[in-house]
Amino acid sequence: MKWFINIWRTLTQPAKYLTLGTVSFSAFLMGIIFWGGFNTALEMTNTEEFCISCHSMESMPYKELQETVHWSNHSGVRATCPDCHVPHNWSRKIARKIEASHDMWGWMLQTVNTPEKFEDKRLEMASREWQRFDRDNSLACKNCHNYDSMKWQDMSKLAQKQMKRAAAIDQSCIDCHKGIAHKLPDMGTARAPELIAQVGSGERSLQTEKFYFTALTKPLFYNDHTDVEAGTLNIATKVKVLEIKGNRVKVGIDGWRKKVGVGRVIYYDFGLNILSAQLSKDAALEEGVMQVFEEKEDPMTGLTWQRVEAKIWTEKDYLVSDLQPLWDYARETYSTSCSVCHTQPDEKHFDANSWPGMFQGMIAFVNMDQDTQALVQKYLQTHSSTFDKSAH
Amino acid sequence: MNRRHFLQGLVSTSYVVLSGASVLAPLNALAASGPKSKDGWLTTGTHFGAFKIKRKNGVIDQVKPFDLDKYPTDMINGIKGLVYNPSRVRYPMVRLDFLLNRHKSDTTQRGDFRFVRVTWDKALNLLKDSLDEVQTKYGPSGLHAGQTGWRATGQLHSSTSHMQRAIGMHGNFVKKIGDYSTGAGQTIMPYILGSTEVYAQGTSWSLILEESKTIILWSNDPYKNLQVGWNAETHESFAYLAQLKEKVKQGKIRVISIDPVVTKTQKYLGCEQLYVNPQTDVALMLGIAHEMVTQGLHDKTFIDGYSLGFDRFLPYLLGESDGVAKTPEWASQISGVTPEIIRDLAKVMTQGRTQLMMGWCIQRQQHGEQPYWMAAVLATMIGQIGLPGGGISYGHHYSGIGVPSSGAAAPGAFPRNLDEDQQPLFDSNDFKGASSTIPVARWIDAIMQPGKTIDANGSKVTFPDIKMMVFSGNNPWNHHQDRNKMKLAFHKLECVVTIDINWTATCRFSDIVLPACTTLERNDIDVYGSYANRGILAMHKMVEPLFESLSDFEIFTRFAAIMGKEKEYTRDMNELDWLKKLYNDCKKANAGKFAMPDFDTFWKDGYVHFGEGKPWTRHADFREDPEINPLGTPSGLIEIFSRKIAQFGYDDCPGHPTWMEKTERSHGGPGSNKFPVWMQSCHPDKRLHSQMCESQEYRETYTVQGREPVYLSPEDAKSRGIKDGDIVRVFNDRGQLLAGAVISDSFPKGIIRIHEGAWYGPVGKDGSKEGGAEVGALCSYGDPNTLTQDIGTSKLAQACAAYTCQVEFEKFRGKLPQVSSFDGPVETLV
Amino acid sequence: MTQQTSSESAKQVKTKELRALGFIIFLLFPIVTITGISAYGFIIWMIQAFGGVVGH
Amino acid sequence: MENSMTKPAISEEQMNNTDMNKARAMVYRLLSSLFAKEIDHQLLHELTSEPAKAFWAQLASEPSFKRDVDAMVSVLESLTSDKALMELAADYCGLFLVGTKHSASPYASLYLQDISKSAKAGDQPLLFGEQHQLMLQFLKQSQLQVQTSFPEPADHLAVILAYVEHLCLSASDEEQLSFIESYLNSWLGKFAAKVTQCDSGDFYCALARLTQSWVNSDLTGLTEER
Repeated sequence: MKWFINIWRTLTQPAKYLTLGTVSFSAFLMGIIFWGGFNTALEMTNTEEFCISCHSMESMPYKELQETVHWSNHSGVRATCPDCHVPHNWSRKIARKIEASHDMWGWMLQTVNTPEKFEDKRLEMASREWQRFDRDNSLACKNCHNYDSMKWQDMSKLAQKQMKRAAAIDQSCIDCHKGIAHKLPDMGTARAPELIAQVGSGERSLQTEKFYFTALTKPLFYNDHTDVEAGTLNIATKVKVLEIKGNRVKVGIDGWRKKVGVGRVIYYDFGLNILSAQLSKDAALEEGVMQVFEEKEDPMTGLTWQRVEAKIWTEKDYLVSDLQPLWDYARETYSTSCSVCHTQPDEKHFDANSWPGMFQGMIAFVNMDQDTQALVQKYLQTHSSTFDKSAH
Repeated sequence: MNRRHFLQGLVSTSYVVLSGASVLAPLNALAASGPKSKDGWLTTGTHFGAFKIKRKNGVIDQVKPFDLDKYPTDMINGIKGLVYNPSRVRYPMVRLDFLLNRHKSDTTQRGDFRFVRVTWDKALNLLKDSLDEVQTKYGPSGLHAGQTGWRATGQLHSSTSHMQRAIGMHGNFVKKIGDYSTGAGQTIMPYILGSTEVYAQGTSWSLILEESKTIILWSNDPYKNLQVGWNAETHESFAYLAQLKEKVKQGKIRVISIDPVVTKTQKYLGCEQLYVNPQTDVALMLGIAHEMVTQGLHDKTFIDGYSLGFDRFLPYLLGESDGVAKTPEWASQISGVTPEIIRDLAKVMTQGRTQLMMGWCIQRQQHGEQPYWMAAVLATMIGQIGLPGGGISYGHHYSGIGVPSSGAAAPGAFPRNLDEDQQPLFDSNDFKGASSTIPVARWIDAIMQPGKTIDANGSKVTFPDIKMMVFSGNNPWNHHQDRNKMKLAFHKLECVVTIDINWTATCRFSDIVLPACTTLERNDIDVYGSYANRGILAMHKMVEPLFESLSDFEIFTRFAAIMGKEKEYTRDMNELDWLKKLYNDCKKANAGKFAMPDFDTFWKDGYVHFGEGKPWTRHADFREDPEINPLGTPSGLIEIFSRKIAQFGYDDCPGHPTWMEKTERSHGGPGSNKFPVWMQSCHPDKRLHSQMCESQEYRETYTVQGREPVYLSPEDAKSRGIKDGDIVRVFNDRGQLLAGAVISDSFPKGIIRIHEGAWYGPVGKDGSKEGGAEVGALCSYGDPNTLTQDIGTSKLAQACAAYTCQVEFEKFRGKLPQVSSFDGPVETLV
Repeated sequence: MTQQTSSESAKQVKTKELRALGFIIFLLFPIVTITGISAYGFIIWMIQAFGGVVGH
Repeated sequence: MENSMTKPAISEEQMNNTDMNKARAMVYRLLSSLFAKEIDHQLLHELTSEPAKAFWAQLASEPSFKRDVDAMVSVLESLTSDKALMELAADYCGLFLVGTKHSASPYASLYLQDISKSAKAGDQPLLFGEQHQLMLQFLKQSQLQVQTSFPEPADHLAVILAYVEHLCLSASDEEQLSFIESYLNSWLGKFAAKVTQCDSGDFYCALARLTQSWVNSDLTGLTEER
């Protein structure tokens, strides 16, 4: 303690013998040396060698990177670990360095030193990085990739469409390009990933009294809080938003239904088996859910149909304002998946009520998840000879 | 002048043979053209089965079944013959007259004229010039490249996809709808049960074996037809057939084969046969239905809850509408089945769980839609649709339907269509008022009567004026009907191009023939286990393509290069890139559900196994809740009476199943006085359609004096003085053929069978002349489609009706012509 | 601390001052700046972790 | 084939054996190239050039060759138009490039398989069979292989003739004799008969007969030398 007081006393008095020159010059000199040393040390931790000095980093993510376009490509530009994982902006870089203490902690406790442990943690580690990319709008990617300097005409037509839409809102790259540098973790049963990637996961803000279209098959609920399901809302169905509460919306679905059994299946229009929604038995009978209007007999089947309007709740997500991207995705999928064994029939070859029979008969041959299957069938029905009378 | 002096004189002429280096070259270290020397067992797959093959210094040596295939077919012995048979197309060939005169060549000599070898570059430019000419002169309606066939297995090298993508990059063309196997069935069934049914996965065999008390095999021979499959076949259904055989022996399950002929399945199972007159099955079914109604055996609750229109079918059944009650007595006169048996059948079918299994032959006849429709009505009246081991199936004899599928995703394929942003060179879509898509079996009618309008499936089809055809991976001169009518049509075509492995009859009737290589000469990837989707198979290249044959991928990459669209065609990827893409896309689609190793490990192991699937019952979800799981019919229910079909107003396809007389029918039917015998040309036992007929040694195991066997009854043989092994001339007013007589008591009087797929080998009218362009030429080998009728099943499906065919036959006298099917173009020794 | 004990010689004071200078140059100031920067980094990190998405 | 040649006077001793073998090799090479592919403009021009005419004349001076050589030369001279050339190419293609029963496929394996197997009517063994393997061994011993631009099995007549040409310049008389006897002359007769039966033109049957008579005369020549 005495030694400290001694130092303190010396510091707080003007120097007796050391000239102002030596003190300031040596301080200045040491400042430079310190700052140089500090930054070199800092930069040393920003090198690939440092990152892969840990075995777990070298054996997996580094090897996976070598398979990707960031490792070797026709222009010979290689991205190493720091390029993406260490922010270039100084203050963020320091923050990241402190955050790295968590990595040191993991290294000490050997949380991911074996492949099995790494795999278990892969989704968690990846999600943390994705969150960081979301937070700074994929700044790491935009250091090298820039929307303004992209040559649209070099891209495929599909890519052009999506990229221009992304460029318009300066979208964060990681929204779609997950798994571009390292193996994409197994995200469990993510539903129709390509469909969502192309069509998006729905409008950010919904307005009441406006019409939207479902981008996925969605569950229906009795009210804005219960988890008891009251049926399903089919993909590509037109709904009108009536009320918004929390992350649920009350929607109006109008259509027709067959007077068969409980009549809980709502179709797009009279006499057309194009599915809009299917309510559960008791939801269809519940007071105030389903409103019934005029009736008509369908000459093709002899069944009577009723016009109906249903008002019921569903979640806020996966409601889009434009239907065309859904039809584009469906046409593209139909053209590639359904031409493997023979030329796929033209959309106009069958009418709306024949398509389900033909399509169901062929399902065994294609790999389509439930949502894509429902979307392609609805696309074929709504572009069938019932709607498009031009000769083919 | 002695030898020494003579030779010395030759040297003094200082003549040196310069042109064309000697055919020999110094042996360079690496055997450039020879394949890799590693001679281990390598996996590959064909429609006949998945195999393992061993090479011995560059040549395929032994073939053994894939270890997961417990019931390999003996067609495995024909595999080597497929590759090394002498009738391989070795070089690009062009018909000489076409090469000289192009589109003004003398087309009446097609089929027996002279070919000339050309280089690949010359042949492909010739193809492009012909396409240019047709597109400019006639537009897309002049070109038909829509035919498809069974090609070879393999998702990358699917020959028809390659052809249609490349030709599609040049210009649009006429396409087809439907196919020859199930044309009528796949068109009618969506109106009745809401799905094509014929290609849909069926109730799992394990459930049928547990639950069914009676199984009805209606004109169905699974034991014969399951030998081949759409993908690399591993014959898993045979394990279940073996269990069924055991159950039949123990009397636990009663199997009835309703068929005019004793089938291979019936002999294997040792079950009973119910003989029915050919083409009269609908009458028999109506008799059974009538008995059910009069005895009240039908399931009224099921009919009311799950079907529509039974009330509008009853008047016809009971005779109120047309004055003819379809009683068992009425049915017996037509079908030849006694009324007692008909009544007994009505009881048997409605007691205990009954599984109806329909074959495909029965719908490949005139009015072929009716037996499928009436069978669905019978199943509805029995009321067991949707129960395990009950209801009706239309495909348990095809590609392993009934073996539960693993649920894994299968690999995609090389794209058949143009990529989204690509435009063809000739972008016109003006089909000059004609239809751009025609029913597949009406292409010869279209060539003969362009501009004619016919009814088809509720719409009108106007025949395009077709001037050029391109065939790849299919053999219309095998699967189409009425050869002599085809010859007349082919006279009207200006240019015919065929890409094939061997000199099929289609090649011989073409102008340009391009040699493709077999599955064993290229790398590919395929599913094995067909519907069971049991796993993915690496199809290794065993040997380099023989002679100057190329893979279809290579052929059409070069063709695209002529149009300057090579990158567009291949998406800038070679064969290996494509294999990796298809594999990795599939790996991604299966991520999380089925683990798949990386490509190189897969390629070394040879296959990835997905494992078993869960048993499943067809239509179970519909039976459980018809409202939530409606069928694909207009009403969502089973339509016994279809208002939609009734509204079409077709005389040959009314609104409910109907018995209608055929243009030709045996056993007292029309035309049976002049040509009494019915000819059945079903799928062959020792081939896949026409594939493997060229495999020489294997063909020897079943031919009679080198010709296709014709199976006939002892009585018919005796009455015509024919002994077993004689050569027989089978004829009618459409054509004539020679075949080898095989007397078998499986065949009743008045019925003969010649398997389709026998290669057409015409040898002039009196058999004297080689070559066969002559209309009415005798077929020297025995192709049944020389005799069949080229008519549509009805205005609804316009499908193939090969089974409506009456013939007569006699012992062949006179000089026996040589078989000319298997040697490429035979020149007319004029 | 008003006056220096006269007993220390000028040299002692000089060495003391030199030692103090050495101390601050090699020890004190580097540690202070490093902790300062780390604290600054930590604050930024916390702001970002809880402050939600920047500029989205 | 009765040989009309008689023993010469002593003056020919100086002409050593190499000249004779060179001549024989020339003939084998010519025959091989005529069987290897169709006659195109370049080959035609060569075959009708002055040295070639002299060569044909010299060949025709041997009485047993005369008829065939004259027939071939007259056909060569008649090939004035493109169409004629293509007609001859069509003859070649009909004979050698397609199936086997109605044409004369130039593969030893088709004519050499053992009698028992060929008993069944119309039986034809597979291509690339044992004869092909055998020829591959022979070629390997002599450090040779089939040109990649000639993708035919190794038991093709053109390959066998080219190999004999190689033997003329490198192997002893006995070796040549045994090879020609067992791998060429053993099936040349059947092949020539098939060509004569199937050829609708005259050139190739003349060529086949010429080859047959040349090989016979060569064999007798070789046996006399020993």
